[in-house]
Amino acid sequence: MLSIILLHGLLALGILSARRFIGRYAFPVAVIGPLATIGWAIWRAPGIVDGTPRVERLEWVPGLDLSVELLVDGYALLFVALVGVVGAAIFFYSAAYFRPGPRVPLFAASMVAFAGAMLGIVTSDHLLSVFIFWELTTITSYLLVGYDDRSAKARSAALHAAMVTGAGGLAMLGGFVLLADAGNSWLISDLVANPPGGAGLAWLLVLIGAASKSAQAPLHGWLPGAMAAPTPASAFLHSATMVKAGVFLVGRLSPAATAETDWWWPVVLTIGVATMLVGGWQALRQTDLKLLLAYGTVSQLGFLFLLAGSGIPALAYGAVALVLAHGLFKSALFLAVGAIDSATGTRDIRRLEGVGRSLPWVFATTVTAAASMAAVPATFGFVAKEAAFDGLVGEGTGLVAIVALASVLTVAYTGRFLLGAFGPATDEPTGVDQIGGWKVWVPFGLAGAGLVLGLVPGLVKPLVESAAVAISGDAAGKLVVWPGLVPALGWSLGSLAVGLSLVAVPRAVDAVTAAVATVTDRGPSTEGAFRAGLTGLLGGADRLTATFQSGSLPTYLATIALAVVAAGSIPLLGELGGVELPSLGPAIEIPLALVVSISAIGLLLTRRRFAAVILLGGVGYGIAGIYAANGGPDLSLTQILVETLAIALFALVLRNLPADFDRARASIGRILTSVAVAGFVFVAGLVAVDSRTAPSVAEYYVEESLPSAAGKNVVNVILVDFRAMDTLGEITVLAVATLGVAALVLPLLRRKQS
Amino acid sequence: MTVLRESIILRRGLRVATAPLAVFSLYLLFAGHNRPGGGFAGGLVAGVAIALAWATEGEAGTRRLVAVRSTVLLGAGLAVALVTGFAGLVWGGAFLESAVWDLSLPLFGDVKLVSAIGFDIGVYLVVVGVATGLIRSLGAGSGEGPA
Amino acid sequence: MSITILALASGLAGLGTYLILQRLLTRIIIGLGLISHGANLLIFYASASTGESPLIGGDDALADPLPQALVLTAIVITFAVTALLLALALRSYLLTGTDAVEDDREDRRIGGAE
Amino acid sequence: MSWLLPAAVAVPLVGAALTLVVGRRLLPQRLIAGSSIAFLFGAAVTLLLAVEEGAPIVSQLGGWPAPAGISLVADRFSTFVLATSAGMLVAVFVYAIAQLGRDALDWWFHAKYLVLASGVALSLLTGDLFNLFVGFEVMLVASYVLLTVKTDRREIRATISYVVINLLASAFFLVLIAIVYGATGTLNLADLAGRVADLPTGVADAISLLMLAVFGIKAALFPLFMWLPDSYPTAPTPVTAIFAGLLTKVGMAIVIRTQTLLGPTDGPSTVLLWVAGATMVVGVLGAIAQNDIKRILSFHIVSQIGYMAMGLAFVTVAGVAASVLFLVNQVVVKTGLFLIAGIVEREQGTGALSRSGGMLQRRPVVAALFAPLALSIAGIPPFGGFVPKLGLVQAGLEADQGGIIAVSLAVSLLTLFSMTKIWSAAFWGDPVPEAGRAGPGMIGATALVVAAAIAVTFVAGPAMELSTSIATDLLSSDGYVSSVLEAAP
Repeated sequence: MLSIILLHGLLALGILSARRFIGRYAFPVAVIGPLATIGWAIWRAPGIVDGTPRVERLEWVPGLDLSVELLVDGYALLFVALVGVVGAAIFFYSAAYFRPGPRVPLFAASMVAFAGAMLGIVTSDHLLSVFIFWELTTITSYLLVGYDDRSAKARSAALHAAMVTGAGGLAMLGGFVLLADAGNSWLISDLVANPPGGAGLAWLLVLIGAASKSAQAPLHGWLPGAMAAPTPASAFLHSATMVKAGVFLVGRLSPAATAETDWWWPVVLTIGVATMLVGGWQALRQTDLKLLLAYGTVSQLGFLFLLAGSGIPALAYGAVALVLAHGLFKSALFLAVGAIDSATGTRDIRRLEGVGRSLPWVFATTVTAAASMAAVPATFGFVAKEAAFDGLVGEGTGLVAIVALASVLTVAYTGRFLLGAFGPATDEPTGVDQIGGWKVWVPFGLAGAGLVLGLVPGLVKPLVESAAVAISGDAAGKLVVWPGLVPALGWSLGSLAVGLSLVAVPRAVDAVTAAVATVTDRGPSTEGAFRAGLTGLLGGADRLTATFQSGSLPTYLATIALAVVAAGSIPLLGELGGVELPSLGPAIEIPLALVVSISAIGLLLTRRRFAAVILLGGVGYGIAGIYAANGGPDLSLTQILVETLAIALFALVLRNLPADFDRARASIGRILTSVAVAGFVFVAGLVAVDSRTAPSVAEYYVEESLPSAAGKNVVNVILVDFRAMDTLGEITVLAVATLGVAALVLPLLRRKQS
Repeated sequence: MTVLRESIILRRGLRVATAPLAVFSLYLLFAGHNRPGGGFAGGLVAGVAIALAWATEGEAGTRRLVAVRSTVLLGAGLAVALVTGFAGLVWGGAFLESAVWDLSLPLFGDVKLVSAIGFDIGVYLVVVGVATGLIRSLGAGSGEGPA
Repeated sequence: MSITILALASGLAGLGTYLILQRLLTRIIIGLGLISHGANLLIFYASASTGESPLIGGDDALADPLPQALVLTAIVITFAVTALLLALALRSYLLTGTDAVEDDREDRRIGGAE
Repeated sequence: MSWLLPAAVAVPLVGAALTLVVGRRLLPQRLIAGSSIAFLFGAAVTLLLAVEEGAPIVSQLGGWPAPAGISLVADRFSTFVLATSAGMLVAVFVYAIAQLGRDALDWWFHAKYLVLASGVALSLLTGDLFNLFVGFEVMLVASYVLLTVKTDRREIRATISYVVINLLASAFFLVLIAIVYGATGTLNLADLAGRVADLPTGVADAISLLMLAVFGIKAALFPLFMWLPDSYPTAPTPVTAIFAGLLTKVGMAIVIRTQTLLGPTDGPSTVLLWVAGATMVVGVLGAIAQNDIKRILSFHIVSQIGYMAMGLAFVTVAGVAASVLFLVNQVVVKTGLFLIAGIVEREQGTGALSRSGGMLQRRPVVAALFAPLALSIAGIPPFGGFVPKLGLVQAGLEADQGGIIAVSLAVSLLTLFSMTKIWSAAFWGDPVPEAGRAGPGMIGATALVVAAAIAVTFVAGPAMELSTSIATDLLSSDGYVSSVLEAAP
């Protein structure tokens, strides 16, 4: 399996790098991936269905227990088959759907990369490899939703999808890490076999992640937006496969989660039911065929989430069967809508008319697939739903009733879909162009498969059963064409009948939905909530940034000064007790210190730039005197010379500047900051020197200067020998600063002169 | 600045002063190892001389004292210091390791020659280059140098 | 070392801080100079011994040579960077006609001031 | 082998000196500079390979024994960071040659760039506190002149702020040196590690906290970061790229070195945890508020530094290991992102997102270069940035620090948001008129960096192993201390 996943990656890279030459062969090349997947599945299926999972492993970062570990059991195989079959179908379809253009290779590459990532998710046993592939599907989905990148709507929808599923993914990562920590293993198989206790937060985070990816309410808003993607992408990612990743994951984990928590099942149930009803209800209001299908998907995902997340074998069985059924009919319907769209130029049910007459095969496809969606007997949709209802009946009437209500909505929006696509137009109708080829036959094939399986479900029975066994240990259900007169049949036929009666009165339904909508639309919508969240984030970011990043140099300097002072002073103040004050130095220090102090205070007060320079000199020469008075002749000499040269430079610069400068007004903040810095320096010196414990390394210099370095001036020997590296750095600084000065002012001064 | 250039006597006087300053700067360079001084101090004294030369004669004055581009001095000084450093690596075993030679010279008698003086010469050259470069750059465009 | 030196170091650092916390670059340069003087004096104050100039030969106790060497290096580095800052002040003045350091435009735009 | 340490520092300086001597001739300057940088890279890689399995290599400069003489220390940490940085110096050099052309001469670009490289090497290798000050100054003075030289009237304010703030930081560094020398009588970091233990707690704490603050300014930790996003975007791209990739990371490397060597090692550091969280959050929100690519990326520098502080704050092997790998990965990724920002700017004539668009269509190759880096910085697997982030999360769990984990994951999402913002505005949408074209040199150099970033994915296992042994070294500093103090002069 690893090699198949890798093949997808290589195909994606190959298509991208050959994008100039590949032209219309992008999809024919890409389809190698799904075909290989199908081949692999057929080759490996017998062993896996018999109960011998295939295990593969690729070490990545052993130090973090990070590796890719695959385990293909029956459950994984079912998804692998789905990805392979639907993927191959859609790639063939895409070859006809897109006119060759410069950006088609990017689409093909993203699709094939996505297919690889999806295979990774469903075959991973290691939690971190699930996460790796999970994030890759988020990224490819982002690229595909935003494919029509000149449309602001598409870009924004891509962002919405990426943010919601990305946030969910990170929550899930947190959950995974906690889960692995609690269960002492990263392998799903281990965690399911020995569910860790006390990991409530972990389960919750994982659930959030799964719900976000599978568009569960209230996080479902991104999915309808994602319909901005080209139709093949919508069919593949946002209906048949990627959105099932969350369902897949809860299916894997729910037996363990329900064993260890008592809230999991009620929460999953609530989420699933809410999603079913919201999705079904919204689907009834759409006028865009694709959006109608998208909300239908939301509704179906709620149902699947509920079944898979229950941890109940009978429901899990139904979930597995429905995943397959939904994958087939929903992709067929999306592709059919794509065909209608390219034949008529619209997907608006108010403007479509005569499509059935002009495109009989598309009509046949659509009706067949829609029948499967509405669970009309003799379709695989019916078979699967029957299996699900059969399980639900065992869980109580209330539950079945709610699901049946959702099924009524399903039938109703299916009817709306068919009438809308093929019934009379209410608005100005469009013409219909003839189309043919893959665009027609691929959805036909998918819909036909649903019909065949509806009549001969035994074809996939081993697959479905081994999948159910893999997650719940039991194939607690059956896959039959006609279940006989059981309660489940009553529920499903009943909901079909009620749904059909709603279809018969479309005006009444519209009136009701419109009436209710006037109330519900006033409430928050998920899209609106996302927009509001985004606006809040941007506004908050602006405000916070404006606070810290004021752009004002004095503020920055004061912040830095105070931070340093705080870091140093707080611990030092504790050591201040018992510190001895040093003595007064040589007498000559006092007048020198006075010169320095008076000059420095003068610097604060003066308004003449040249006076400031002279005063700065006073400070420097005074300090030089202090160095000299304390046994530092070299230091003193250097200070005097540097000061002299500095004054010369100041003078050279200031002759270009105005002679006076304004005195800034004193502010409390400035005074306090200055006092804090002064106090810090004083305390730091006092405490540091007082706490000296060990002798200085300088003793070595004094001892070795003459014998080893042949120099009597220890300071100079330090500079050119003991610590010559400092000096080397120092002259480098000098040289570079000189280069910098020349580059900064020479061109400007020369220009000024001429 | 202008004052200095306009007063001829002062100008002459200062111009005369540059020569002894230059000599003093060399003395500081070579005395540094045993007495106060060294490459820095020496170079800085030369720098003061260059500043005086600029004040009295403008750019031409600095060119009288330092004939080359300041960048060449900077590069050469750095190179000399680095070569001393690498020489230590080659002969002594460690980068910047210095060697001491006992020499008896005809005029000075027995002298300990320390290779670190090479390093100090590098320092000196850089400092002179810095003073020259800074004064020439910041002094450029004044347009009032004597003819 | 004497308390005079410590007090001077502290005072110069404080006065320098006062000078850098405003907008004229010339004053900021002067302020930075004062702070550097303060820091240098503090290193000098941290000498491990006091006494005569550290020239080998006499019998007296010698002053700690290491802080002297450090300060000497620091003085020269500060000089170099001050020269650079002066050149920047000049460039700033030649380009904009003032040497005041105003707030960053982009930051002000985000803050809603422009 | 120990001769390679001073040579790594000095050869770029020799190169700088020679470029000054040969004067305004482009080809000789390029050859000198190119070979010096290549030498630095070679030396760094050789040292890394040499110390990977064994003890640190120490060079006592001038042949004087530690702690009197200055020690240069190549251990696994310093060489890992140095080798990565040197690789970036090579790539950016190629880019700079392509972008600057003859402008490089007026600018003495080669000499300044070499000095910057030398300063980076010295700062990373030195084992002496005052020499570290000098190393920083060498690096900084080169950065000042590289940053300011082309400034016009709009930009000069920001660059002045940069210089002034760093000068204040340098002055505080001197104060720190005074305190350290006053209290311990030594400047050698290894010697210091032993002597700090004998100090009163308050003084020892003050020293480690001051080091955090002083080096935190260079590393752009909260609340000391504000200078960075204002100043970095103003420089020409190669300069900004090298600043972004290297300078803050060198600062952070010194923070990691000094905090593990001298800071408290008993349990997580609360101060650092708060600093880390605030740095991440304020940085990423700052990025979200921006409209200019380079400004966005500059704020991300800050935000990502927060992650490195996070791992360090745990004071565990797992945490520090993740921080080290994070740092090294960021060196590569940030350099690359800024190089791409430069290409986008050249092609569109602006870095403002509101006036960008259509790069994907016009220059798909640039999009292909951007995407892996954007995903890496957002921590999306399998790109390199994911591995250290996962390491941080695991280390946080081990240290029982759930709060910071939640913050770090949320910031990851916001980082992804910010990257999609760049992608959506600059690469998607209607193309804006072409303002110029990035040549093969610029693209090629960027591709090298991107290739290195992608390579992180493939070597993540060994890299994490190396980071873990680095973290072990850092936290039990005996090996470092004894190899420095016992090194033969």
